[in-house]
Amino acid sequence: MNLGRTVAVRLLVFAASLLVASAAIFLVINALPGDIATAILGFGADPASVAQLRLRLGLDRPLVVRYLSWVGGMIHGDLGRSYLTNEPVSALVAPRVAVTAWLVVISMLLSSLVALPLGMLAAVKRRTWQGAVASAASQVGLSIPAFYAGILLVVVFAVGLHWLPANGYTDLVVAGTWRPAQFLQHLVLPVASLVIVQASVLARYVRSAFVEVLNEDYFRTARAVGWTRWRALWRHGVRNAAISVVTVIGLQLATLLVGAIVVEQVFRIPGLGTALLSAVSNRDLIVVQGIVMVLVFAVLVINLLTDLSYLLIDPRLRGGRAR
Amino acid sequence: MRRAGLWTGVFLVALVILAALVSLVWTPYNPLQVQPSQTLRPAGWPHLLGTDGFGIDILSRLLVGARTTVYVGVVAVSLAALGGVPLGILAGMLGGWVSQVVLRVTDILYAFPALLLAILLAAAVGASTTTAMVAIGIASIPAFARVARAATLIVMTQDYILAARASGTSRWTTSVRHVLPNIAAVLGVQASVSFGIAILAEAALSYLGLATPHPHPPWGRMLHDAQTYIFSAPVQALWPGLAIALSVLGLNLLGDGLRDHLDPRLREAA
Amino acid sequence: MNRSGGDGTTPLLQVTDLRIEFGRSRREVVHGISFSLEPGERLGLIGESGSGKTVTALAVMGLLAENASVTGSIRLAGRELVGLGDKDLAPLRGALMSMVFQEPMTALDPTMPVGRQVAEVLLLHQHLPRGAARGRVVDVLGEVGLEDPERVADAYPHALSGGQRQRVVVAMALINRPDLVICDEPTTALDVTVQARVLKLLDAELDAVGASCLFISHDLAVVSQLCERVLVMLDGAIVEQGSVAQVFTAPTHPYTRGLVATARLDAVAPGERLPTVEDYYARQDRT
Amino acid sequence: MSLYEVDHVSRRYGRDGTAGSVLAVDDVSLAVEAGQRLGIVGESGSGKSTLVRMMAALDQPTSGVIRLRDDVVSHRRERDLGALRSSVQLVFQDPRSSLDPRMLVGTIVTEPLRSRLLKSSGDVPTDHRTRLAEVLESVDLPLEIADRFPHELSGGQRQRVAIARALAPRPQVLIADEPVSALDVSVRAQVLNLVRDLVSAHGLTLVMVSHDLTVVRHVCDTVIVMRRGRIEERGPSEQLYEDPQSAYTKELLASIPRFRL
Repeated sequence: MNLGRTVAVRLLVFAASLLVASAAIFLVINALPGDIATAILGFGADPASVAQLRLRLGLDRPLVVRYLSWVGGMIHGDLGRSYLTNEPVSALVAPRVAVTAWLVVISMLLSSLVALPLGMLAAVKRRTWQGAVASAASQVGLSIPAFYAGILLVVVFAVGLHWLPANGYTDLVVAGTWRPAQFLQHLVLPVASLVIVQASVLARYVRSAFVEVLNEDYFRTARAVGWTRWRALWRHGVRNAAISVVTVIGLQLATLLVGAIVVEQVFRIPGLGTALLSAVSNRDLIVVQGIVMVLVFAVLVINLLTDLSYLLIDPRLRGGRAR
Repeated sequence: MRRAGLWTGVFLVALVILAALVSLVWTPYNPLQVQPSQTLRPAGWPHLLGTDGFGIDILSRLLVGARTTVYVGVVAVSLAALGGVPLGILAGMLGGWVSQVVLRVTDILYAFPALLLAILLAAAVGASTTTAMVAIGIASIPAFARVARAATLIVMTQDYILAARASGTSRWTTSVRHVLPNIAAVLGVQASVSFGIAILAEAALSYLGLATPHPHPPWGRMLHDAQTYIFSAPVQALWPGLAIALSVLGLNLLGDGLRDHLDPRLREAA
Repeated sequence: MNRSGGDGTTPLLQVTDLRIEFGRSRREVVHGISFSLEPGERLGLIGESGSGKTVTALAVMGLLAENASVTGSIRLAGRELVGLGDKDLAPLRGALMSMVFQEPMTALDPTMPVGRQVAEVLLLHQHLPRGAARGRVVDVLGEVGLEDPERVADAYPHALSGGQRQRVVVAMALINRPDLVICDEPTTALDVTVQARVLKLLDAELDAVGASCLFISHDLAVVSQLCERVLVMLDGAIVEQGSVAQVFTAPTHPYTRGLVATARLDAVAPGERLPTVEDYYARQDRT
Repeated sequence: MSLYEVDHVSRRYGRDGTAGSVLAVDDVSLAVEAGQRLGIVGESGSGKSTLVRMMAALDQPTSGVIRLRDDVVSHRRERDLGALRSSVQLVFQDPRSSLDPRMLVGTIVTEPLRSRLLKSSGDVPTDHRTRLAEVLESVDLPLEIADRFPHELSGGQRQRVAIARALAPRPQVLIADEPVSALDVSVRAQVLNLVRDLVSAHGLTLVMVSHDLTVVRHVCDTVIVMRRGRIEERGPSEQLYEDPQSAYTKELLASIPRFRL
């Protein structure tokens, strides 16, 4: 099982998972009871126009054919056309991907930067009051819903102190000019509300990963040969703990994406979440299908990357003998 | 210090359940009765926590809101446990390709957090508390499956499993008499953590209006309504969010407390 | 003969009334023990699990968990260790005193080649240019009996056998020529043929470095091969001490007599009932 | 016709030829007579545990056949192993792992008696209470111990509970896989004496695996020395101990630390 083969297998599994996920999404939207055309036109609509709409949207074709054409289209970026505006879904989705991507990536980086030291502190000093405070803080952060944190931040910083706008979003580049100030101003509160939750979740995993490392024999050996507790942690602890922390970062991304969808509503940010929710209320199911597919695709890509990074960090896997 | 965490957890969870039960028989005011003349009154007397935009007593709405929280949490977690645990035990005991299939399926399911699943269901069959519960339940199956599988794998390495087989105990009896009791504590930890996640998901769904048509609006919906008066009466937006956070905190502390009583070997599976 | 410069009268290690308690419940595990170790001398510490022998060793190295409280005195080469912080103890560990642990399979960092882990110990205590360390490491790996030390240096721990890993740990413990080497059941986890070879290696290397040794084991025969003097520990206290010859041929304390009887199976005719510790020493709690 | 026959048995882990594949047992043949006390000695990786687990049908050989009283037991479905399960019982190495921590000692010891497979095939005692009392008494344990959990007992007591469980269904063959190596030195002799007394009292056939030649010498009448999956030497234990033939056995004996006074 050399490295090449392991990577090939992981890619195969990724492709298969993507296919299964797309089938699941398609089936939930199209196979469940309730006819899409009548739903769009409203239940009172006369059967003739309903039938005519079904024809236009191609809903009369068998399920499998429609699924295959959807997947076929997706492979070269065509997510189909909106039932309402007939606008290509990918055109509608593309600009919003960047918005949500900014929110998620910055939040992920910040929560990792906050969680690593917090988690390490909580682990190394677990028997002292600092350790207790650190783990209590992450415990509380874990329990607050992201949108509630958002609202609280708005009440304090926007309504109360007027430091930051309560909602809205400005692109980094608007008509060619760079607008970093406004761009960041609008992102501070949304990112903060996501980071409070994500950093706490991550800190708990970092803490347990480091507590596990602290109890390992090789950590005791490191101290026995002359490293102090903190130096031993940096030289031997971080790489070993990274193995379990990396998987968590992958898993957390799915929840972070979801958090972003909700936070977008609190701050009225025109991201994928907003587009998805309006598509749901307009019952523009092809758009719903497309956006959910994009989100799931993002998560599966990240899981693939975390799996592969596993190989880089843990030599035991590289040696061919998978753990 | 650990003990304190466990008991705070138990206290908070008991408080939420008590609120749900009390609201079945009594609430300070009628939680459905709109009083246009009494809108946005501050906390104090007679409305302990004040009134919301519709003039309804906030405390009463919180009490009945607890009902949905407990109801959705219990149903979703039971659905997830019923779906995930047998799968996890099967994967842990049979190993080989069964184990790999279960792992792959849970990986894919992990890409569908509760909210995404609920959005899909809402789009397909319309939003309701039932679709929310089903979505949260299905989305929590992988967590139970993974924990049950990890704990079962550890139990399967113990010699008492081999000893059972050597004394003629069938595989089915072994799973019920030996595996389940030994992983029960780990599942207990997962249940409380999943309950907390379910509450957060339900709150998000009702905040987004994807789970409301329940007679009494859940806490998430209250938070959504409160947001429209954020500038005029910001304080009343605190209470529903606080109720959500405290119940989730209670469940997480309960989970942590239980995890510390676990047999050290099983602790890393939790 | 060795660098500690002791004039033969002051002991290298002097432990006086050492008392160790754990956690808030103040559970006392070692009840005021005293012993000393001359430079170059080898002292055996025997007892069963729970007797406090490993805890005593970890106390000398200052590697006990934070919730342990240590009272009494531990003087190494004239310096008091009890009460020293991690920062002051760290420079002594791996240079003045070092330790070999029981379980070789988990003693090394799985994500780092073994050569680098040995080099670390060298560079931590001696200022050597990076290049020179590699040569020194390969030499030491050769000295501890590893064939093809170049390949072993580049290998990750999971690619080595238990015996090979324990030799790497011995190399790490001896590379800075410490005055005191503490061995906690160093060969218990090894097969009997590998154990014999590693014990021979330890014996030779301890002489070469001129280090004194605190050797912990439950196996009296192993202790008799490596040590001159021996302490017998039972439930956190020293019940007997003396020269190996005297303690193993004419033990005074009933518990020691029981241990010696069970250890000398060769003195029992085959098929006959085996002697047990109970025949000599009735333990109250655990039968 | 011997009680147990192991006929050219091999066991390979991992597919042949691939990197990780290991030949744990390599073409081993042996026979065990009724009432014999066979010791199997070898270092880790010698295949001794794998061999006895295959004899107890807890693992399947890659090739070769194992028969108990002329009835093939290798590659049989669990349902057809009633005869083997009722007449062959095991004692494992570490009592902390071989007793279910969530079960009372009484339930643990009587578990074999509740097995449908054993009830349908052997003359398994039906009155569990009296049988429980009998076997606990035969391993010098008080009856009250039946209502306690394993973690409340000492290492020695737990291993005696494991032995009681093995005796409960009145087996003919007792397989002990390193029965004392996880115990404290002071308790080892006690358990070894117990095993020896029980085997002779009930006329059992014993197959004992150990890495310690001196332990085997005192309990077993014949010895097999194994190395890397193959039998290096076999013979009466006294003769093998006094006058070993193979170089490996000699090295094993020489490696046993002797007192140097």
